[in-house]
Amino acid sequence: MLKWDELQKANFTDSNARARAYGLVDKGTFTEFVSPKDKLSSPHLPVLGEAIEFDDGIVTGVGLIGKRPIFVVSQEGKFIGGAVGEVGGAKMVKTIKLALRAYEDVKKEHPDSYEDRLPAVVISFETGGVRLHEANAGLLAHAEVMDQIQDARGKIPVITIIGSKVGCFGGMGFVAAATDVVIMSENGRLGLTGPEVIEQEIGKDEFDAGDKALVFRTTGGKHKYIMQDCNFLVADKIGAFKTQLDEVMKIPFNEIEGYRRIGSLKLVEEQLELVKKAVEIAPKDSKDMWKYFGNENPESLTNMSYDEFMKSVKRRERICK
Amino acid sequence: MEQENVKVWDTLKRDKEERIGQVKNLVKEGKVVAAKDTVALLEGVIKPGDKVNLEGNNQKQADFLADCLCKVDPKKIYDLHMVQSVIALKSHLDVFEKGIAKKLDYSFSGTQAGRLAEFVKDGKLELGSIHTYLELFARYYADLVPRVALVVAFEADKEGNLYTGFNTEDTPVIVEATAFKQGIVIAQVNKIVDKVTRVDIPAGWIDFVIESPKPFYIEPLFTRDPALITDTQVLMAMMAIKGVYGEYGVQSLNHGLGFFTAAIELLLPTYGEELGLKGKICSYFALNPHPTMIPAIESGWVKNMHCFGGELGMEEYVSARSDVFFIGPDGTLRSNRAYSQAAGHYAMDMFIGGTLQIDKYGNSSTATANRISGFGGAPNMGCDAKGRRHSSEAWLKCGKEYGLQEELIGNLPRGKKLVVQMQETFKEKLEPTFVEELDAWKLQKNANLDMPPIMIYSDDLTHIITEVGIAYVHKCTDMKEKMAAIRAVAGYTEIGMQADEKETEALRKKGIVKTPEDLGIDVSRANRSMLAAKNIKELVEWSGGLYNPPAKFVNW
Amino acid sequence: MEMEQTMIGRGRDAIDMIFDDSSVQENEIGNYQFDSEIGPGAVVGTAQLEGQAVTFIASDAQAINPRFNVVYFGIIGLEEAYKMALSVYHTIEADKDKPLEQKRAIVLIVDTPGNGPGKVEEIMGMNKSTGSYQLALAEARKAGHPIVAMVIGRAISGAFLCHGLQADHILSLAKNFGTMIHVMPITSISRITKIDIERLEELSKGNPVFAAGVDFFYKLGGVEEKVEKVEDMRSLIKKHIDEIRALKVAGNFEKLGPWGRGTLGDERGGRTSRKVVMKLMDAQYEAVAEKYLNA
Amino acid sequence: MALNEMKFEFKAENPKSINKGWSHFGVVGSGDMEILMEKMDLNGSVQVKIVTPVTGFDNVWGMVMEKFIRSSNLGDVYIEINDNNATPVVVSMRLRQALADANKQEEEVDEDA
Repeated sequence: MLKWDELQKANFTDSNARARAYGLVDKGTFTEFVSPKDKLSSPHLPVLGEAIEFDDGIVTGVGLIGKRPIFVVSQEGKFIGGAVGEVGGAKMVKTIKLALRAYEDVKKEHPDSYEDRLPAVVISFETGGVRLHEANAGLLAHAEVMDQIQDARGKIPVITIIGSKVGCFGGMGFVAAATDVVIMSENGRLGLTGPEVIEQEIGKDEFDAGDKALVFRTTGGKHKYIMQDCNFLVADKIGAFKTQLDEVMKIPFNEIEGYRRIGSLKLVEEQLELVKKAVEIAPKDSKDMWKYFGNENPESLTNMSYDEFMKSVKRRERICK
Repeated sequence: MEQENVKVWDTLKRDKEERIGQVKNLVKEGKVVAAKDTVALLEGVIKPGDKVNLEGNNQKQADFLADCLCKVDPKKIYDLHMVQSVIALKSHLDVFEKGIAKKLDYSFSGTQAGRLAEFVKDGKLELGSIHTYLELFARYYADLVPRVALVVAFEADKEGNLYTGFNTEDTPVIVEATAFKQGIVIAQVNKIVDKVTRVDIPAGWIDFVIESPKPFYIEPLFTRDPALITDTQVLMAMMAIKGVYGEYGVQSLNHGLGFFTAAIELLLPTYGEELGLKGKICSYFALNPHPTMIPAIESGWVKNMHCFGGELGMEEYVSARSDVFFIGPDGTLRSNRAYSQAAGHYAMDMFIGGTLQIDKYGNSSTATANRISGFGGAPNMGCDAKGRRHSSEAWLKCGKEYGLQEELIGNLPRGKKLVVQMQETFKEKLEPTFVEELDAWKLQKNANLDMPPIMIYSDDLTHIITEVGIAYVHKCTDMKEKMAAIRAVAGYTEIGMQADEKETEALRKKGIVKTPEDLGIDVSRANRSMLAAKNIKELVEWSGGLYNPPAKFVNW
Repeated sequence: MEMEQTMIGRGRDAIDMIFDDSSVQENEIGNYQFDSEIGPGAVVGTAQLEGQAVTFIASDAQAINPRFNVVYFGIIGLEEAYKMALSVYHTIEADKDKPLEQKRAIVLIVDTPGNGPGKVEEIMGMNKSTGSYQLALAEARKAGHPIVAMVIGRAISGAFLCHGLQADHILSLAKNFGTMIHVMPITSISRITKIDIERLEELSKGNPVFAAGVDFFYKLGGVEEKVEKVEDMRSLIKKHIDEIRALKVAGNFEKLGPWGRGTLGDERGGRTSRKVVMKLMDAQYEAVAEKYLNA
Repeated sequence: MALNEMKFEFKAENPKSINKGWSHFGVVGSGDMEILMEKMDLNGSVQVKIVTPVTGFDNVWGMVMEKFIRSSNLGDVYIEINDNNATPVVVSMRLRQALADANKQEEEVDEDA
């Protein structure tokens, strides 16, 4: 693997899950849990003749940002599309659980200064959701992750990172939406139903899954940023995500709830207003929404460089703040 | 003496007039026919047994006319002999299924190749010959003159002047053959305008124009996403640049489509620059406007690039680089497949491209057992041009090294084109590249062809590049030595495992086989970080925003 | 085993079968009155179960949503999921000052084939709407409301995740009712894994993790109890509500919900790797905790 | 249907182990593999375990591994590989990269990500 300083300059998309995990926390601070050395691969894949990986496609561990323990989950899209099975799912669940344990421990050991040492969870998603080869176990694990995210509410921040080729879909799309802060790059995609399935459901004329520009307009980072479904948009570098994480760590914890999009009655009411807007506007394409939110020339947004985009983009006004 | 014996010398002309007379009522103004009347028009001007050309290649397609031809009444029109560059669309075979057409002479088939093989097998289609593009074009002027040509253009005016512009491609060669032999030419165009951007085909050669309901289909066939280039491909590209391009000083060349040549293109501004090869190699190309050429062009490598056809998304970029490309007074590219193929055959010192299989003798083929994919233009480029009489450094050097030269022509100096095949020893899913017998033989049996379809014959091939090394096979003095050289670079395939270590050592000493180490290439440097652009977005950045990638490549 | 009459598509019938006669007040929870136009595919409201108020949430397979055409046959759409989330939040609101013993139960009647798979849905963020419902259920569960999911028909993949899998306990009609619990039918798994269906069925006998069906989920701890007769739904739901309430009053929240089902899956021998992984992570955390807690 | 498991043992002429106690490299993507190297007293030899869905290439694996171990003079290392259809060239390349990683100095490791 590259050295930490080189990792910061590496493209997030081109990097693997482990490199991302190391690079998202401070230099030299990452300790991996259930690493390849432990050889806890999936017991379910071999009988189906499917290749295994020692880490089951999910890198978990703890690092630091400043004094704060950062519990990291980093999914590997190259291994069976990042799909979540029993082992990988358990690693995700337990990582959040350990962060909550650390929260209690920090409070106990540093009763006066625990806020400076408040743990956080960072999940780098690269997955289509449930792994079909062990679908039932994968599905149950998804529910457990969601349960842990609710447990973390009001205690520690849970931060989503999406900047990978596979994006974040299926059951993990729910999970990402349910976290406190979402950071994406324009190469990341977040949604529920993958493009191929939408094409199958509503027809190629309505939605051509091969039209990547359309696919990215519908679920990509820029769109999610405009819709306020993603809080921060960053460049496709591990260092860019890291820098943004450092900034998020500076947000006082009592303000973190303000970054959420769902998770309370008020937020659901805000989202329902947005759905009413959707009925009113009846968007044929994401660009209709971009225009509605004040982007006069939505066409031009797609090919804009990151800097240009950030300068000129208009986003949905949040009702709850 | 007797009136009745006067020979009539203009039957074709009279026949054309008669056919056109039958559809007079369909013509609105000038030569314009409404899209809804197209089927009636075709039924009026086509007769059973006609040779019909349906324009289309691996880029643009006369798709609307192809669809309409499928809708003609098979009771009125049948037994057509289709003469066309490609079988690319479903409709191209539907005309056979419906009994409208019977015989086919063509050059290349992509996605329809499997269905085509079935049709041949089931007797639904009588296969004439599979050609290279140039051969087929040549036959349009000999025994395969189209009676009716159905062509495609961007614009027409009411009089029938056509603007084919960026995607001129096969149109001139088809129209000229048809129109001057009293055939009928029908053009579908995206738009009928008052004044065409540029006259690519003069109105006098066109009989009818139709504004199609949708713009014609274009396949962005030559776009390769740099994000998909592997480390191995980078290694082999480095080997090619140092061991072939640099070694021979190749100035004029054609690249096949594929990730190997895309990797080479993206290494020119990095590795090529580092080797000090700028200006010494890669100045002249017969090549479609590959997006992966943008960094090399921007870095000042290329003097001249003539294009077979267009490439979707490259329009603006090409227009803005008229020093490099062939641009009309209107400011847009004119491509022309026939001329570019001629340049590829005669004016290029090298052809380099990937392949599917290479046999133990060095013949290569892209054929699989159940797909009749044909040839396209590669063999025109991938063969020694025997009629070539001008010389160049690379051509002469390769000829000088040619192990059979003396055997064939005695003590005369003569050059040889570099014909290079690049492939990993195993492809995805561990399919071996080197085989005892090509699948082309199976296809020959399955489809009852006269001979196995070979893309490049061993006697034209000069170099094989694999991850193991480069075999300079032209240097071999007999087949025995050539087979040993092939084995030496065939890795762990069945063929490669027959290599004898000592024999390989001897070939390395003679310079017939060179490994990356022999070439002085640091293998640990062979990774994606060497690429001048690592994804499509970076190509857009290199182009200063002039390249507009097709939607299917926009992953942001 | 004889095939019983299926309950698929009969969410409203189930409501009538389960709750006290004429106790069902649709679109009313606490003081909140729902707009009956919004989310017609979701049926929510208040009913009595043996004299106690409960919130019910179900899908109406007969309803279509005139604004979102992906909603039919019980599919959960954008409006439906938010409506379901609202019903949970208003349940929490209604009992917010009550002690654990009196927090009303929430009964999920599960028969849904999926979440809305459309273009507008993705543009607006369908993942948020069903995600919000899951979070609401998790919040209500942790606040002390007993939540029982009763699978009467289809509990498919992501739709089951949001409408079912956040419950304290999950009950399911047995497989002879045609009940479907799965991520994908075995035919699709066969297509994707390129393994024959016969072989997959053979393999599923020894390993419940991939095959479709109630029994496999039962073995994995994904279903607490199977219900053999329709008439038993009412009493078993009541029984589970009481059990859940007792556990919550006693502070045994960890025995319930997704986490509790994890333990159950291990006990039933269906999910044994989960525990191994978690135990190792505990040990590995303990070995380095000092360094991270006192950085 | 189950995965194919292979075991090899080779001994180089002047065997030398790796610097790190253990080292991991690679991702089991399609056409790719991961390598775990563990320092172990094996009397100078190298033991290799390979797990892959691919069958029919066991002898090729043997040859590639033997060539790698002999040319790198590796010894006293236990190597485990999880493979998913990597071609021989990818296997050789990954082995070289893995070895380079495994031979980084321990102090370098601390610095290292």
